[in-house]
Amino acid sequence: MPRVVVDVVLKPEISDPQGQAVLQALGRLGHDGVRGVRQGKHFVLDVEGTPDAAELRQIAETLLANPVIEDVELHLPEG
Amino acid sequence: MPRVVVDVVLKPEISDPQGQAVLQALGRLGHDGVRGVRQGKHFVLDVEGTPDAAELRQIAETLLANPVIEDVELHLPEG
Amino acid sequence: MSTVDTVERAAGTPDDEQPWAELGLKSDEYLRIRDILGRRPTTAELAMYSVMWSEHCSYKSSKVHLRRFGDLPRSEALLVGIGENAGVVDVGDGYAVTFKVESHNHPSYVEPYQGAATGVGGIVRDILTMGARPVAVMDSLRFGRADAPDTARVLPGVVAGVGGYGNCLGLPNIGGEVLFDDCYAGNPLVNALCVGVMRHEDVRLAKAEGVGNKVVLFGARTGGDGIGGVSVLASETFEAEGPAKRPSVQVGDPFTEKLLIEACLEIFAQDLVTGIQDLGGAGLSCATSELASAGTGGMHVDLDRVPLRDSTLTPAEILMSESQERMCAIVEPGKVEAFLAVCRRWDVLATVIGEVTDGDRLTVDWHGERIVDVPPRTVAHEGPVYDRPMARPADLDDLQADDPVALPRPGTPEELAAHWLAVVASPDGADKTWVTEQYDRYVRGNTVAAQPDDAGVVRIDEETHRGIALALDGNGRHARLDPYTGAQLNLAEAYRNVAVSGARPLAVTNCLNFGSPEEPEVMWQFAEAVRGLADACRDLGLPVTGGNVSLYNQTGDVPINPTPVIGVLGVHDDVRTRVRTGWRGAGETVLLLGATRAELGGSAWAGVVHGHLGGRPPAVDLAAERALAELLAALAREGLVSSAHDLADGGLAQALAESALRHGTGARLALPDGLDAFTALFSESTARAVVTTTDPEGVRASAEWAGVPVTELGTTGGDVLAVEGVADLPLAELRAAWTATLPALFGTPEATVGSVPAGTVPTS
Amino acid sequence: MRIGVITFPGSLDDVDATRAVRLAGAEPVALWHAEHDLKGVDAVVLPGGFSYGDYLRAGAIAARAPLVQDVVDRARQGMPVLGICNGFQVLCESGLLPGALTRNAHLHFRNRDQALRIERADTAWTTSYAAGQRIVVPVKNGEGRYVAADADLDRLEGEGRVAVRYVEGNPNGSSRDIAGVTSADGRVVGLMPHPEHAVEDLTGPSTDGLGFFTSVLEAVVGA
Ligand SMILES: Nc1ncnc2c1ncn2[C@@H]1O[C@H](COP(=O)(O)OP(=O)(O)O)[C@@H](O)[C@H]1O
Ligand SMILES: [Mg+2]
Repeated sequence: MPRVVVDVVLKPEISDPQGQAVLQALGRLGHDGVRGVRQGKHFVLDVEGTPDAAELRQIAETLLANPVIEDVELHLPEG
Repeated sequence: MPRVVVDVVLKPEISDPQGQAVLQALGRLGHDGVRGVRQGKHFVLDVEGTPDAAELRQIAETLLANPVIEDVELHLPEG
Repeated sequence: MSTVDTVERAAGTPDDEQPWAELGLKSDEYLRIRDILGRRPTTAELAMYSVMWSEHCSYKSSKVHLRRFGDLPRSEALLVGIGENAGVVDVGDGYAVTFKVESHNHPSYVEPYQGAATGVGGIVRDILTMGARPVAVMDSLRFGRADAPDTARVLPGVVAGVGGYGNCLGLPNIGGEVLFDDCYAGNPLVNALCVGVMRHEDVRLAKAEGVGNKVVLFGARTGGDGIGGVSVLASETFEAEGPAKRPSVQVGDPFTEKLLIEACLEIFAQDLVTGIQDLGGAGLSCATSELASAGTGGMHVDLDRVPLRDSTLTPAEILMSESQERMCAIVEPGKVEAFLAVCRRWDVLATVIGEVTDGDRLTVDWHGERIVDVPPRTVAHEGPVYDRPMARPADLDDLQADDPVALPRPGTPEELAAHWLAVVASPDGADKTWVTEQYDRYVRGNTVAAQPDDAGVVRIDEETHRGIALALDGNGRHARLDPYTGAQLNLAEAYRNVAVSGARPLAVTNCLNFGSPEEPEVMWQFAEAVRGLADACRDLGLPVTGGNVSLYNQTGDVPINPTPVIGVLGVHDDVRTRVRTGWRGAGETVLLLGATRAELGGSAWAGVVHGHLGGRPPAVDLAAERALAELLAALAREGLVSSAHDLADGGLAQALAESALRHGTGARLALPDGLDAFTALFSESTARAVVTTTDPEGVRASAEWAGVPVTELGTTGGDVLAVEGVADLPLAELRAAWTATLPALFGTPEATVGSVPAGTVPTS
Repeated sequence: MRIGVITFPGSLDDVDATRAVRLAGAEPVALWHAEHDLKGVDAVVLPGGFSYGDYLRAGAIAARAPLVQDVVDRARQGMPVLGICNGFQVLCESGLLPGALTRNAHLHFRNRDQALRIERADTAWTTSYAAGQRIVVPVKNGEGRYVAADADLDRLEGEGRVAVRYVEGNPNGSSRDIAGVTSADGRVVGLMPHPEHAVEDLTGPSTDGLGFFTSVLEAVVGA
């Protein structure tokens, strides 16, 4: 079945306490090369038939993400 | 600064109530084409200099994911 | 290279157009600013004045009325009164308690989870600022119709947000309210209360004193939160690329706030600050101008030292940012190092951004250029004050004339029982476990009573067993019918709730939720409510220690019902003598304290059964409330009662059901003589409570001495709530009706899987 | 007898755990996550709360704290360790206990008085109880659903490592109603419910929780 991946990320202007906490933990563990961390959600959808891009975009933007604070990236299967 | 993306997904044998919740909500909204949903985490790391693949793999596998229940996918920048 | 609007530039360009109207200022307000400064304000100054002179920060419409609270006779218990972040009362043994309730209504409508969460965060910082350790929170919530689709969006998010933030801070939630009414559709109310405890000598004030003392900003980095409205100032810098988008909602970080609490308490313990202020509405503008204004001298801030989350912020935006989890302290130079060390230990970012100066100006520089130079009092404390026109609502006579006596009443026992179940199972009357089980009520190990008890009770000393009790009440239906009486009824209810626990009521806080003050009818409602509350506080001998005003709560031009939410704080000298709600043992005598009259205006019965709101609210009898409270305290002290529950919404019907369901103990009862069963069950006469006792003669003797009427209703026991001539309700049936309502509306937790859209479920 | 209670940034129930230790008759010792200093304690409690805000995963960041490494080393030598709620999550993340704790099946935080069955009355933390005893203590968590691969669960059951089980309702969807597990040697116990909130009549639903803290007194003396 075709797989559609949707990544939901906080809008850049929204603060991300989770990402901050991970960043600081990395620093304490000596991984100084990492300078920024943002944490989002990763959805994997199994879709029957040919995925309908418009429908999936709507799903992603209205249901998977909270449009007030989050943006989405939709990855449709190639081809 | 180079960006490294790490996706953390639940192992297939671990149940995913968040994904289930999304799937059922989709069904109620009439999006019948979606047959399965799994929810994971999506990390975007800003890394200074050339990312060290081994170090990043270790970060991903030991800190960003809990290997008891989760798998990781590491996406290094191309090039 | 950006050019910023400096004081110098402003002086040289008096005719530059400024977007004062877009910032919400009236033309005379703008002219007054020019007058104060003797020139046009800089962009940064304009931003400061506009936000500090907003209704939210300046109380410009409410101030003339709130004075009534300040005019109340001085209470001996009051250590710090209105005007500070929160009032402080003496609760004995050298302990002081500070408590306050605040609204976060509009943000909770836009983004329910974050709006409610940051509402809790804000009120906790107010309490912390006074020098106290926050020890508990409460939440008073109102939503549109329970079955409205938008309620299904707003309520779960608000509840999760209140819980998410409070739970993560480690503050037990000890009570609150959840009520529904069409008038709150599009305008939910989220009022959060926090209470804190300290020793008398630990009280801190928001004052900048001591020339040369440092101004330290600590906590989260500053981002563009909550400054969407000032985008009109984006033209401030004349850079090629446009400004970044600003978030329209604030995101809370309870973890940072928890660290802030621990760091502050350590800083207080080491005596490292001379003044402290939280950053809430209007952010740094508010904190710096208030600190300077309350102090003796001036203050200087180098704004480029503020740690930013978003490097594109302009100086005006930094001044107005409402980023959460930040505080501002005044620290003697010799103590700065120790202050910063405590912050480091708790991973709290802290930065010296300025100092207290002599003179009387607040000055702010941006990369060496002066962008603000103002007298701080004119920003913080001398804003505009309006005595707005008032008019009694045109529909009030008709509304009051529409008495519920005209409504069809249940005639048969079957109808009475059906109405009883309907009231108990209505969204307002139903079991609130769906909500309260999302809140931690145990953390810190001092919670003596929490939901569903009438009052939250917290032990504050493990050795002396001293404790406090708190209740929050805000019936908007009664206030709609008569705001003066309604506010008094809310006070009376909160007072009674505290009293049934056996506590001695001591002080009052309030959150006044109303529509637009520019509507004369709303302004009248507001003034009446304040007058009613002040008069009742005078009668009961209670000080108002502080509060909050939330105006413009309306959808289109329809205001919400006036909703004064009143909080009462009481003291337990020995919290082990507290009285609990609910019947536990069989064979106890059930007594009704107080007198019942036919009073059904604004009642739950009229609302639930007939969708009716009209008539006059129940009469207020503060002398009777006082007598009842004194009696309840005496009964608790002497250990004469084993349970007590006050009567309010839903009258005796609701109180009996809740008492029986609390521990699954039924009773065999007869209604009082001389009243028809309908009135006895559903009237909402005030100053009443139901108690159980194994010593009815002892209770009668005390009640007689206190002048409180007593009616014996019957005896506890069994698994049926039996009322002679009405019904034998099996508790199982009653419980099923009472507990099913909220899960049916919002999903049983198990079935919630599938009903909560993912975007609304926060990941942490 | 000295029992350490670790405070991490975001620990909340450390005050409660400290009180429980005291009421059980031991001396509570405050331990700080960032120091390699166990202060000579005989046993350690990792309390509940939201260490590091429960960001990333509950307990994940705290499990990397300097002091936790010391606790892991000492536990492997037999020092009794109790992890409550967030402390349990830390112990799983640190590898001292098997399995993982994940988002509740119903996706809500849930606080209620919960009935439990003591399955193992012979661990360092449960000897004050009888095997099979029913107790009631508060449970409160948003990420308390115990999970592990089925084969691992079978093995844990086979080895008798389920220490405490939910009865009369499972509050969070934990696999096989598991509320708490123990290390193979019975010295390390982790559980989601909060025995430290049930140690006084005045404030708890019962005093059933005190047994965890009295048990360890015998365990240390007997060791
Ligand atoms: N309804 C009210 N009753 C009594 N005091 C009030 C009321 N509303 C506001 N206040 C008082 O006015 C002062 C300013 O309130 P506010 O600006 O909300 O404080 P803060 O910014 O610290 O939250 C406080 O002392 C507050 O207690
Ligand atoms: Mg304040």
